[in-house]
Amino acid sequence: MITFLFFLPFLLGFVVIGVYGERKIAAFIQNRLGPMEVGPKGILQTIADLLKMLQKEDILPKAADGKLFLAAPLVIFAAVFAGYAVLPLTEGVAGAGVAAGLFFLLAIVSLDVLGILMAGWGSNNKFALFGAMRSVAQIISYEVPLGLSILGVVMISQTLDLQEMTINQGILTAQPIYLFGIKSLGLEVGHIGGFLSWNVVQSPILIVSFVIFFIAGLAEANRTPFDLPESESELIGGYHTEYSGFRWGLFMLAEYGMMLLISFLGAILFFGGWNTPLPNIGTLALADWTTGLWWGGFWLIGKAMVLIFVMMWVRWTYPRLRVDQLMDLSWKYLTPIAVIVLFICGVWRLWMI
Amino acid sequence: MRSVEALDDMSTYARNIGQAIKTLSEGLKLTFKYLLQARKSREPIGVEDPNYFKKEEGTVTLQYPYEAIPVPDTGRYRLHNEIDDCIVCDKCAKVCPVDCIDIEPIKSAEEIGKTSDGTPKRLYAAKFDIDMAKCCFCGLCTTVCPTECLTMTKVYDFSEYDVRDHNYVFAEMTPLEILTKQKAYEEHQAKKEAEKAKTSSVSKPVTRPEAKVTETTAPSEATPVKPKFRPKPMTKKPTVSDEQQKTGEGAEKPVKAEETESTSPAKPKPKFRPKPTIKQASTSDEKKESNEIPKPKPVFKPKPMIKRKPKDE
Amino acid sequence: MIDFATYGMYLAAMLFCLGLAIMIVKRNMIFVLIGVELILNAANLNMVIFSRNDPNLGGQIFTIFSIVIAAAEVTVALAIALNVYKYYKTSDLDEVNELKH
Amino acid sequence: MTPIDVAFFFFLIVTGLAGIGILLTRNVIHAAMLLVIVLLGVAGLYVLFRAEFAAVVQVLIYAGGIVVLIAFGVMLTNRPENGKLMTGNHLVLPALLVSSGLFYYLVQGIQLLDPIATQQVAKLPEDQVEYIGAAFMTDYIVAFELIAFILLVVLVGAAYLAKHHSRL
Repeated sequence: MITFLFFLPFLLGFVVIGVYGERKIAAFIQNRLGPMEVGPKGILQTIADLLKMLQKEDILPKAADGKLFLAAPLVIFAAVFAGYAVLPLTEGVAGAGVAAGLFFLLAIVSLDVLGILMAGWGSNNKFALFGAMRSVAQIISYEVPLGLSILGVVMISQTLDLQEMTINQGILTAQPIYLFGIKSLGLEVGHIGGFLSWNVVQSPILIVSFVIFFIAGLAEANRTPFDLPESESELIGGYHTEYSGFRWGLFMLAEYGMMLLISFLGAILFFGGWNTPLPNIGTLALADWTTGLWWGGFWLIGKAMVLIFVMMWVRWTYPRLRVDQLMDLSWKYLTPIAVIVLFICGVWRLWMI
Repeated sequence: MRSVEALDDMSTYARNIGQAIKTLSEGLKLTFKYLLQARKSREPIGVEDPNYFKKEEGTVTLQYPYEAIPVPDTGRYRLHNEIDDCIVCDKCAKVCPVDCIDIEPIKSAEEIGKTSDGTPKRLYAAKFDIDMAKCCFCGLCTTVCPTECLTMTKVYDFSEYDVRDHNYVFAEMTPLEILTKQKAYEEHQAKKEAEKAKTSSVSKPVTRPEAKVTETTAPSEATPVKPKFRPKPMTKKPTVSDEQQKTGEGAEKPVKAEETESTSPAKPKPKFRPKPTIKQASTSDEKKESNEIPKPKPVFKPKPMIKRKPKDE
Repeated sequence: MIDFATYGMYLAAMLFCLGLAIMIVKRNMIFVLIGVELILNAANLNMVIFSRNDPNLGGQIFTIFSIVIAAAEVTVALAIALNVYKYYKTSDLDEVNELKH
Repeated sequence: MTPIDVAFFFFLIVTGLAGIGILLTRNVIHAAMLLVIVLLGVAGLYVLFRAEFAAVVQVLIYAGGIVVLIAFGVMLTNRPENGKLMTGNHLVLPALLVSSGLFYYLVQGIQLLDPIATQQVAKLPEDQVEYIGAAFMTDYIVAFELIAFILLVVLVGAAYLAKHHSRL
């Protein structure tokens, strides 16, 4: 409940800032200035856009399947937002304490495929339908490497509960943490904490896992270079071609919500969640000082924002993939590598730790 | 054999992955470089500046309305007509390849004034419109202008909300003035006719040219086709343009010229830039010619003149 | 204390009968598939209800097995439906009555 | 009524209504979407019957996977008539007779059960996920491996069936 009360306003605020940040980053990468007119340095641009969007008419195309068309944005947003229910926000503050939290997250997020399908079909528009079909094929395909890469983390940390997983990556853990996860080195870093106890450092093979996770996450969130469901140049906007006003805004909200969710999840699974990156060095107990209720939230959101920045950076760097390249990447490259990494993770868990 | 192929496939597979990682990271590095360069920004320096082409990094956009690259002094953008210097010769309208200049002259009985370079004015400009929406900025009109009253100015930003606002009106006569001028000329003609009728027995060489003149008044200087072609409201006032204000004020000369009957729109007198009076002699010569030529062949009157003039220059 | 289990079993019975009715009534292949899913769900619901009384969670485990099998079954059924449609150009089961190839 | 009771009856009613909706609708896509509601409702009931793991599996595989497959199947195997996918009904009376008769006997059967026995809740394992995982690898290893094998066969078989063939 706490996370619900926190995440809904946070998500709305994030979308406002995120859109502004995205436009600014895009502009800077392209040697432009970006929005500059509304407010100092254009800070209020997104709010102005939002106000404009809310005033727009909610158009229902005549040939559309009314029920599906109207329900689709809500389904998508609800599916994405439900994923936030299990995220641990900070020390002692977590959403629903489901034992299978991570599993639940994957399951509930996969529901937004249905919303997309409803939107595409309900619009009764070939572009929308194409976009929806592409999007569904893409999301289902990338769920495989995503799940496999997460499974590696689950194997290493031996739990599906995200809060427990986070605790095991910091100084609050009860388990011994060895440097690079190699027991034979004999270096116990559990009390040092900081970045040394993060999952990517605990078992360095997870870096590969993280890359796969990140790529698959981009595809799940329909972000460039995997934004071919809504590719403006060919499909006019894909499954949200026919939407306007607030419902279109819900699509945007869901997209940014998905981005944020993937970023949070990446931070929690691989980069220690709300744990501080600063280690205890002798008497300089940085990790102890920077661990706490408020620090936790700060670190988690900070890490998520860094990942969001990387997503935007990637978006303005790479061109969009073609459909066959997209499928090749998922099935021929990411999935086999994810399987191999999963196997190595199992071996690592058995013999090293 | 097959195993070799499989090995080959595997090596291409691995090479693909390696290449992907390499190229992707290179792309990210490149864009990150640009992201960092965004701290620098281009300054609004003009093309004369020696550093103009040296600025290669940082944001290239300027916040236009607030900062702008200075226009070179030789910039030729919006047309401006100094109506007080205009002798309404119609050359510009004839030479214009896109027909963006629309002139409607009214003849006057006598010389109505002089331009700043001394050329006598014999025509009132009832209408002198330049449609900048059509203008192709070729500059031909400015080269043919005998009194150099038509120039291209440095003003380059003249966007409007309505395309009709691109029609710049330079003539400054009120409809009433136009009517009175027309009437005055008709009366003058009528008087002449009357005189002619009185002295009908007088030798022909005298009457001939005058009869010609009466005929030519109606299709005065080949313009009558145009007003039909483009019926623009003549009283249209373009929004805020300094040119317009100038021309609006410049009602001085016509007023002087028409002391006899004008209703004198007593407006504040503007100060005129002294016009270069370089080609005074040649233009006045041509002016005389133009007055003489109508006698043999009035309909095509200005044509030979236009052709000749560029050659003169 | 409301008797959850009995209500749940009523619902399971209802889903089962609905699934059966859908399978009989509808002519579309996909509809029949949906009916099958409903029947499977009814069975799963019953298993989960009774698994509450089983400390070994046998019901739950078999529910999971059954769900996975259902996924496999739907996949194959859809592949067949796709082929039938390709051959007969219809998804109406009543029109698919020739065994000839 | 505790909040749990409210949730229980909410799921119960929503599931039942959506199920009836599937029977009544003639639009295949609507039926697929109503099926999602049924499946989510059943998943909610699983949670209330303390089977969280089964609920998550239900959402992941059924709602996220099977229904999408079905929707894809609908789009690939049906020709829309004036924009809607409609399908006819037949044998309405026999179907109603059979199913309502069956329902009657099932309800009779359920009423025969000892209500107290069904309410007794056994002490379930603390960490169900861990317990189920261990059970898969010990007691149910044969079934588990069989499932894995079946999935593989199905994967290959479905891909083969759906491939473009001039003849099967």
